[in-house]
Parts: sequence; C-alpha cells; structure tokens
Amino acid sequence: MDPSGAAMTDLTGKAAGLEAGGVALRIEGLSKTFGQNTVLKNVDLAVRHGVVTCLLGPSGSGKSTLLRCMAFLEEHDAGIITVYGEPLGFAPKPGGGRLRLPHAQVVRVRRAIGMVFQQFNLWPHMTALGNVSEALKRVRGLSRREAEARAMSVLERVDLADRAHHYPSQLSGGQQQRVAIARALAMEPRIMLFDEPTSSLDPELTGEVLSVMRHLAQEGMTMVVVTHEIGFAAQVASDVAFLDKGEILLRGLAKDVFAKPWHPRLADFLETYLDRGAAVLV
Amino acid sequence: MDPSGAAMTDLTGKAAGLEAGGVALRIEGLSKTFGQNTVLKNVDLAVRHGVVTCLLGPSGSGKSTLLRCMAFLEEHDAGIITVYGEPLGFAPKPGGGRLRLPHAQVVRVRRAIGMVFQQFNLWPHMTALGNVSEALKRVRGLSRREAEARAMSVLERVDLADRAHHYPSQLSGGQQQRVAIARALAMEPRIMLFDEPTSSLDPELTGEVLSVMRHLAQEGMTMVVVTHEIGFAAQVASDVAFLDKGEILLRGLAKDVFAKPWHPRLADFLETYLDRGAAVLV
Amino acid sequence: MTLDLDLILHSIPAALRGAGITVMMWIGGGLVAFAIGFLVALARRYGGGWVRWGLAGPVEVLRGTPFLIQLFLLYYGGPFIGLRLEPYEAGFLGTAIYGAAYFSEIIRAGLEAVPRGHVEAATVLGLTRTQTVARILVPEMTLLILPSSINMMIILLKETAVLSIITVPELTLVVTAIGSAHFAFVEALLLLALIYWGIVEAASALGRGLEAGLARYRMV
Amino acid sequence: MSWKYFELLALGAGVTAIISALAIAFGLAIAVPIAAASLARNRLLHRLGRSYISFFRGVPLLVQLMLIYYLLPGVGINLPSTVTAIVGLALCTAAYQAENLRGGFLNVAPGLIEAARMVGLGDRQILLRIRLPIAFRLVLPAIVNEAILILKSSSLVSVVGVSELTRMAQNLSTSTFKPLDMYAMAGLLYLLLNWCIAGGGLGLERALHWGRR
Amino acid sequence: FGSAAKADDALAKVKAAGELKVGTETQFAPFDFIDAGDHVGLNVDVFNEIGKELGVKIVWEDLPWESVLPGLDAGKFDIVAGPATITKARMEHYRFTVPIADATCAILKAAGDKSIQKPEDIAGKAVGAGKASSQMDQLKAYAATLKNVDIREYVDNSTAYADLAAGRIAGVANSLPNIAYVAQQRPDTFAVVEPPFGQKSYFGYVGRKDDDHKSLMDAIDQALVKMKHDGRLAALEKKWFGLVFDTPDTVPTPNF
Ligand SMILES: Nc1ncnc2c1ncn2[C@@H]1O[C@H](COP(=O)(O)OP(=O)(O)OP(=O)(O)O)[C@@H](O)[C@H]1O
Ligand SMILES: Nc1ncnc2c1ncn2[C@@H]1O[C@H](COP(=O)(O)OP(=O)(O)OP(=O)(O)O)[C@@H](O)[C@H]1O
Ligand SMILES: [Mg+2]
Ligand SMILES: [Mg+2]
Repeated sequence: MDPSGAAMTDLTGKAAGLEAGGVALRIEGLSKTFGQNTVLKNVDLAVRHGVVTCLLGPSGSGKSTLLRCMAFLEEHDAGIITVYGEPLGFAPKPGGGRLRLPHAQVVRVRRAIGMVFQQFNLWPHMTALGNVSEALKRVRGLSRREAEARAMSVLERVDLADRAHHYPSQLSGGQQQRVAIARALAMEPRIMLFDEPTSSLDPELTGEVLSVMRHLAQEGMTMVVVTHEIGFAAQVASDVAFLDKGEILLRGLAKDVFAKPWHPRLADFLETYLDRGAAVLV
Repeated sequence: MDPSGAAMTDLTGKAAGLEAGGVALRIEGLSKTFGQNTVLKNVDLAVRHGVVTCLLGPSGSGKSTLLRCMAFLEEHDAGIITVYGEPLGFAPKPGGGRLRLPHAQVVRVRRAIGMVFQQFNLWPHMTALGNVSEALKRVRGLSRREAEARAMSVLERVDLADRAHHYPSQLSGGQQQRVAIARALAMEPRIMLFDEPTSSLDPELTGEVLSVMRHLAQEGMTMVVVTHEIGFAAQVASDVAFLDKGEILLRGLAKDVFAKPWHPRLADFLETYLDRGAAVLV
Repeated sequence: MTLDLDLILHSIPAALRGAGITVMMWIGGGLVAFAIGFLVALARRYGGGWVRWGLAGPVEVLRGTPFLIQLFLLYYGGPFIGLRLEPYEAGFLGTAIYGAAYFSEIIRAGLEAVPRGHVEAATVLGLTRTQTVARILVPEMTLLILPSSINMMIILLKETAVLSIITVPELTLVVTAIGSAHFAFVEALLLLALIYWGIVEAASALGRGLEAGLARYRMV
Repeated sequence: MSWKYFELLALGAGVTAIISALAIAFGLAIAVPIAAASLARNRLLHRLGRSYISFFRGVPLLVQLMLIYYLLPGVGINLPSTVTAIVGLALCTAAYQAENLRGGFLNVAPGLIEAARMVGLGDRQILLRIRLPIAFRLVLPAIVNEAILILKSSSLVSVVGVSELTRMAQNLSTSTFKPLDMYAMAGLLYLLLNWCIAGGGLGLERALHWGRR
Repeated sequence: FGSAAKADDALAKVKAAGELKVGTETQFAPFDFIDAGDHVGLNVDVFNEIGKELGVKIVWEDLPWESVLPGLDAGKFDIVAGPATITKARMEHYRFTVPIADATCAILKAAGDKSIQKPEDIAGKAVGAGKASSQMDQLKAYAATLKNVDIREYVDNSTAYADLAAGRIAGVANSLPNIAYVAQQRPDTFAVVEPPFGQKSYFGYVGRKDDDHKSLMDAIDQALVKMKHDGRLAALEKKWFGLVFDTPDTVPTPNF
C-alpha cells in the first residue's frame, strides 16, 4: 500500500496507537441528539498528533457540535472520546455501555484541550493581558507576577505584546481573535480546537489570524480546525474530514482530497468555492 | 486608440455624454470627511449606462461611503453628483461653490436609484410581499391590489413567488437578500447599487444571490457593486474602479484590470484572494 | 395665586431631616434588596427544581401587588404571626423585600444576557463554577444591568413615600404635615416635588457617570 | 368573610381596572410624540421631550396627582376626581413609556430606515410604518412591565377622591375592623389583574412574532 | 344678609346646580363610615336634613383626611363634613358652622390594659393620633406636661387603632365621641380612658371664609340651628352616640 493509503486507514479511528505521529484524540461511535434532531450519527475519527486536521462540510452538517463534543462542552449521547488514551466524560464499561466519569476527571482530561471560538468570546471587562493571565492565576495557581509574565510571552507569540493593556473593545476583530488564541495557548494545551476562527472577521483581517495559525501548525501543534477558508485548509491541513448531515462522508490526507475530490458531495461543495474564486486565476 | 483605452478615458468622469452606453451617474471632485477623518478625496467617477461597475478596495478604503454618497444617504462635503444629468443634493453655482437643493428634488432624483445593503435590511414586521409592496402603496399611491400584483411579479423575477407570505425571519439569508433586491427593483430604478450583497451570507447561500444579480446584469441593468467576490466581479463587471485610502487608484475595463493588475496595490490586493483560494485550483 | 415663600424657606430644615430619613431607608433598603436579589437570582439559576419553583411564587406575588399593601400587611399583620417590628425596622425590611423581588429579576436577566460563549471559554480553560460566577458572570452582568438597576433604585426612592403609612417620619410625611399645619398645601407640594426631583436627578447623574466610567469595557 | 365584602372589593377592582386601562392607553398615545421629540435633532423639541420625561419621572406620582388636583384649580382648571386620576396616571406613565419607546427607536437598525428612505418613504411614513411597529415590538416586554407598575400605582389615586381597590379595602377595614382580611383580599385582586395584563402581554408578543419561533 | 342678593355667589350656584358637594373622609366613625358597603353616619343624616332645608341634593366626595382641607381650598367641594375640631388656627383660614358635637379629646386603650387608669398614665408609653389633626396638637401639648411620651403620627385613625390592637402603642388620642363609638363596637379589644384629658372643644363643619361663600355658610348655619331647636339634631345624636351633646348655637371662641 502507498503511504497516503496508509494514512487514510489511520484516520478511520480504528487502527493506529500512541506512537509518535500517533493518535492524539480518538472518537468512536459518537452520536449526539438535540431533542428529536440527531445531529451526529455514529462518528469515528482519529485526530493525529502533531498535524492539522480540517473539518469541512456544509452549514448545519454538525461541525461545531462535533468540535464542542471534543471539548466536552456538549455531552455526547453515545460513543467514547479518548484524549491521549484517557477517556473524556464517559468510559466504556467492560460489559458494554458507558460509565459517567466524575467532574474532576473531566476537568483533568480537558486540560489537554484549548479552544478558539468563532465569536472570540473574550471577557470584555479584562484587558488582553487579563484575559490571558486569568486562568493561569485561578487554575494554575500562579502568582500575579508569574501569570502576567507568562501571559506576556504568549501575547508576544501572537505579536500583540503592545496591545496587552487594551480592552477587547479597543482591539480590532483580528487582534481580538489573536488574544483568544493566546488565551488558549497560555494553558499549554496539547490539542487546539478552532471553530471557524476567521468567519466573523473582515476579509482583510482574516490574514493575520490565519498567519498565527500557520505558525502554530509549523511548530507542530495538534490542531482541529473547522473553516470555510479552503485555501488555508488546502495549504496547512494534513488530514481532512468531510461531514454531511451528521455523518463523516470521507476522510483522508488533504493532498488527496483536494486534488481528486472523488466523492460527488465533496466535489459539489468545493465547486461553490471554485465558482467564486476561479475567474481570478484564469 | 484601442477600444479598451477609450473606455478607460470614458470612466475618468471627465468625458462622455448621455448617448446610449453613455454616463448614468457622474461624480466629480467628491470629498467626504467624518470629523477629522477624510474618507473620500476628490473622487471622479462615471458609471456607464447599461453595464456593471465593480468597486474594489481594501477594508476601510471608502467603498461603502462612496456608494452611500451615490444614494445621498451621506452628504458629500465637496463635489457634484449627477444622475442622468440631474444634480443630486447639490448643484454647482455659476460663480463657483455649490447650492443645496431642496429635499423634494433629492427625493425625485433618488427615485432613479435602488439600493441593496449588506445586512438586507428587510422590515421584520412585514412579509416578503409587504416589504416589496409597501413603497408601491405609500409612494406610488397604487391600490393594495395593484401594488401586490406588481410586487408579486417582481418576486417571481427573483424566483421567490412561493415565499411571498413568509416573514423575513422565516427566510434563509439568500432568500432575504433576494427579497431586498425585489424591493428595490419594484420601484423601477434606473441604477442599482449593491454594497457587499453576499458578505453576510453563508458561502453556500451566496450563489443564489449572485445568480439573480447576473440575470439583472444580462438584462442590461445599470449596476454599481461593492463586493469581495472577485470571481463574480471578473465575470460580470464591465468596468472596475479600485479604491485605496479614499482615492480612486485606478479604473478601467474589467478584462484589462484582472488580466494585468499593473498597479502594485491592486496586485497586492488580488494576491490576498489568490492566497486563500488558489491552493484549491492547482 | 400667591406662594408663601417664607413658609417654604422655613420648612427647609425640617424637610431636609425628612429627606435624610428617606435617603437612609432608600439606600439601606436598596442595598440589602440588591444583595437578597442577587442570592435569589443565583439560586434560581443554579438551584434545583424545588428551589426554582419555591422562589418564583413569592417573587411574582411581591412584584404583582402594591408596595402599600405589602407594607400594611407586614406592619399591621406581622404581630399576628409573632413578627412585631418597629416602624423603622418594618420600613427597612419591607423596602428590602419589595426591592429584592425586582432586583432578582433584573439580575437573572443580566446573568442570562452574558453570552454563553464567555462562560464556555472559562469552562474550557478549567475555571470552576464559582470562579466563573465571581470572575466572569458577575462583572460582565454588572455592566449589563447597571441602567436597569439605577432605574429600579429611582423607583424604590419614590416608593418610600408610602412608608408614611407606618409612621416613618420620611420626607412626604414631614412636608405634607407642615403643609397641613399651616394650611399651605400647594407650597408644601411644590417643595416636596422639588426635593424629590433633586434627589432623582442627582441619582441619575451619578448613574450616568458610572455608566460612562465603565463604557470602555463595553463591546460595541 | 362575607360575600358582600368581596363584592365591594371586586367593585373597587373594577374601578382600578378601568382607570388603569384608560391611563395605559392614553399614556402610550402621549408617549409616542414625547419619544419622537426627545430624539429630535431640533434643540427645542429635544429639550421639551427631555424635560417632560425628567419631571414626570423625578417626582413621585402621589405628589403629581395632588399637584394636578390642588394646583390646577388655581389657574381655572377644575377636573373631576376620576378625570384627575386618569390624567395624572397617564401623564406619569407616558414619561416611562416614552423612555421605553426611545430605547426601542434607538435599537431599530438604522439600515431599516435607510432602506425605507431609498424606496422613497417620507419621514412621517417611516415613523408610523417602520420605526414605531418595530420599536414597539422590541420593547413590548418593558411596556407590559410599565403597565403592571401603573396598575399598582393606581392605588395612590385615592388621594384625589377616587374609590378604587385600595381605598375600598381601607374603608372596609375601618368599618369591619378586619384590616388584614381586607388588605390580603385586595392584594389577591391586584395579582389577578396583573396576571391579566401579563397574559395579554404574552398574547400580544405571540401575535406579533412575525414568523419567529 | 346683604350679600345674599348676589346672583353668582356660592349659594346661588349650589341652588342652580341643585346639589351641594360635601368632602369628607369615610373613616371617621360614627360621623362618616362605610357599613357593609353603604356610606352612613351622623353626617349623612345631618346633611340630608340640610339638603332638605336648602332644597338641594347632597353629593359626597371621599378622600384621605390630609386631602380634604386642601380640596376645599382648591374648590373641589362646597363644604367639609369631617367634622373638624374648632381651633383658633383653623378659624383664621376657614369658617366653621355652629358646633354639632363635643370634641374634647380622650385616650383609647387596649381592653384589659391595667397600666392605664387615668390619662396621666400614658407617661413613658407610646401614644398615637391622626397626623395633622387637632387631637395631635392637644396630645402634644398634654404630653409636654408628662414624662417621655412617645408620640406617633398616623395618616388616618384606623391605622392608629390597628396599631393599638397590634400592641405597638398603648393608646390613641381622639375626640371622645369617636373613641366611645370604637370602644362600643369592639368592647373586647378597646376601652376608653376616662375622663377626657383635653380642654373643652367642639366639632363643626368647615367651609370657606371668603365673601363668596358667606351666604351659603349662613344658610347652613340657619338650617343647623333650626334642627337643634326642633329636636332633629338631638334625635340623630341619640341615634349615633347614644347620648345628646349640649352645644351652643353660635361658634364659641376656642380655648386653643
Ligand atoms: N444547542 C442546540 N440545540 C438544538 N439544536 C442544535 C443545537 N446546536 C446545534 N443544533 C443543530 O444541530 C445541527 C448542526 O449544527 P452545527 O452548529 O453543529 O452545524 P455546523 O456544521 O457547525 O454549521 P455552520 O457551518 O453553520 O456553523 C443544526 O441543525 C443545528 O440547528
Ligand atoms: N458614520 C461614520 N462616522 C465616522 N467614520 C466613518 C463612518 N462611516 C465610515 N467611517 C470611516 O470611513 C472609512 C471608510 O469606511 P467605509 O465603510 O466606506 O469603508 P469600506 O471600504 O466600505 O470598508 P469595508 O470593506 O470594511 O466595508 C473608515 O475608516 C470608517 O471608519
Ligand atoms: Mg458551526
Ligand atoms: Mg463597506
């Protein structure tokens, strides 16, 4: 078998272990229902360590819900999620079924995960520095000086050291999103989740955020990204999963998926982007 | 001179008369200041009758402000706008300077202009039919029956006859924007202005709105479109003007501008789009 | 009609003493009302089904009946269930309970108006619920409820006029008594209107100042 | 408690309901021009609107009622008690409703008004057809809230000689020497009336849902 | 009666309208109160007779006591029933009718309260009276002769009675006819402290002092005196108080 074929098997979530480049987060048989509405159906996915996985799919296909399940912001109704081998929220029972894990365990496993939202969700009553250092103080128990020093160095990484003392309302959308990234990074997560991090930004502010994310990817951060920025996905993602109506229609290496979108739904989906960007390039 | 060169002269706003394919809307020496901030500087532009003019430019360059001046939603601080030869808002004084025109005159000249906003701006308390027929009843003085019959036929043009009795909240973004287009069309404007008509839509809903606009263009409607949809601009626009920091950096025929973006700012600008869409296409 | 300006001038010291009592009952009762309202709002948000139901009823009754009737029942009815309060105590308690019902609703709405994402961001970062309430929800909510809280305080100020029925010698009682004693009713009413209006304007100005001071935290 | 007393209290509740309903209706009608004035660019109109709101919100209703009752006859206007009560309540609630509506007007997206201007609607048409309905719907909960407050405040109109619910309870408690029963019953009747208003408000909110779920 | 000839004075207007507007507070048993929903009391009967004498209908207006005198000033009604104690200060502003009852002030205590046997026993206790009433003034003057009496002002008499029943105060000062009636109605709750502590004083109805109202007040006085002489007033006093007061035919000079 050729390597790309192997990688595709890798992503089924059934194979692969914890070796280097192994699986960081594994989802098996996950389902999620809101009221009558089954939003995710028996999803299997393995997020590989050290690379970027992009989740694509039409609006309403369940991308955000899947990402929120990975952070245990939504409780899944069936299935198991493991983060570096440790179960998140529910553990499989030996005889079948699942066991609700205690809150403390959820908190501990969730430490491995950082999340960046579409709406930034910065706390408006704290400066950029306050936003980034808050959890360092309260959760890590660092002293104010230590926390702020550490926060400052993370703000530097997203190139915002000079905006540390500004309130969110005094920052542009792109800057706000970079602070939100810094806030998540400061807790040193092993996996970063991004839910459409640029889609509430003006097109020209999108660049600065994508560039920070590109850097993170180059540094080997494990990332799961929901995005409509096909260009970014094609450039940066190693793995791609395509969701449609709550099911994973296909997953594979990005270079295969974009080069020959063999599934008709995916081809349609990419078409809408091509339609709107192609003319420039001819 | 070659025809494209001639057309470029045409767009300077200094030449060209009222002949077929002549100037629909002319802007001369327009400036606009908000407080200390000069947003538009001595802008000259001629919008040709019967074709599509696209306004491009980075965020904050003044595109929306220019479009709003064309509808006299902002009062310009200097310069003259004429719509099919009639001055809008201000007339030049013989001895120099300008004369504020009476409100009734503004309302009369503005009748030639229809506008479609980024945020749709549909009235939430009226159905699609109500939104489209309201002005026909109140401004044109049509009876309810006549107004609704006329509104219905315009809704058919945007393919929404079956949604006539839905409220905006019951319509998708794309449908809402098509109703907004119908509302403007119902008043039979001679020029239609569009300010980023698709940028608050999900990517998958953008297509339906662009397709309505493409039809309008084919029917020979005079249109001025601010958009980030470079693909659409390249396909549909005859003329392009590129704004940067409140000044028109260049204007010309679309085919020339996109084929050889000779100005470095424009090349940079298009680059950011290429950057984000190109990878898909290689 | 001629106004007895002398009488107005001579009444001012007594009126100011009444105003002092009004302001004391108002600020004291209002602050306690806010504190109780806050606890009730938290209990209704995080408490179990019983707590929610148990609190919803009293809040609705307190918001649905005139302050005058509540005060009367508390003061004149209290002794029948063994609750014997002196006028100041009853006035203070009555104001606090009445205000608390309103504040609990204002604060509940405020807590709900904080975007869910702000709380989720805290959750993912590992802040506990208590930390999230104390560090995120409460400060953000404060900003959101400031205008309605100031409004409520002003309503409460004017409601304290009713305390006269339980013999608390507050502004309205004192000034109308002066008016009766000198048969100068219009003068008394004008003086009363002026003093209340002055207190209300001062409170509104203070509120506007607070809002302006906090404006930079506000997202646009 | 005898049925007779309940009947009398219900009679008082009827007076309270009618006076409050009229005051709420007139108050809203007065509030529209006041709100429009307080938002006007014209300095004089703006001042007038703001002063109205400031006065009627700054002075307790009790004092306002007495001023209307005792001061106006001095300048030759002598209104009967019931009219004084309705006028007093309406003028006062108008100030609060005007503030509510003003907030609503400010929250009508400016784009909606620009869209109206672009299709040629005039200022008055925009006020009545676009701004008012949208603003009204936006602040409907606040308007209902104020209606409930004014119903409760109507307990003060006895100072100008109207025998409404609270006065009825006071009178009955003097003659029966059973103040607690009477006041408790009056409280229940107030609750009942308020539920009617709240229910009506919810119904109105639902009727004006404009397709939202 | 020189001024009676004026065509547009108050009496002429009352006669032309066919009604006499009377302001009162219906919480002053037994003068004015609501019994099972009907407005009854001595005032109702007396004014019905006055109405017959003048040939007009009586129209009642019920207000809290603190609003009644201002309402008269503002011209909301022609006369105040009340009645009110005739005092010097009030006579400077208003014109009283001839006295219709004794108004001497006494103390109402809780039934079975052994600690108060005579008026002086209120020393060191809390006592209430109606705000802006002449009883309040008398109580204050009397209390000044005793040691630390805690005086409470009430907006109306019924709240003061309610507070006495609740045990918050030890006594209520009011005119003898009123508290005698209250004690008679609820003998297990209240009792009268004899003798009255106040100076001799009378109740009269209150009217306006200006020339415009002179003829009206004169006419009412005439009617009252007539009722006194033909025994109608005595019968009514007997009906409502169980006793008859000896009152002068003209307004006496008040003691305070
Ligand atoms: N809290 C919720 N309660 C009920 N239904 C929900 C909830 N959250 C999401 N849904 C529904 O679940 C489905 C998937 O939503 P989700 O937000 O995950 O889609 P998405 O792929 O992220 O779409 P988009 O690209 O528009 O963000 C939708 O039909 C949505 O209406
Ligand atoms: N009403 C206003 N008051 C003050 N400044 C304004 C106002 N409207 C626009 N501006 C400023 O004018 C400049 C041009 O704004 P404009 O909205 O025209 O840009 P644009 O080219 O449409 O940008 P975008 O692509 O983001 O819509 C910006 O700097 C903006 O901040
Ligand atoms: Mg989503
Ligand atoms: Mg714009």
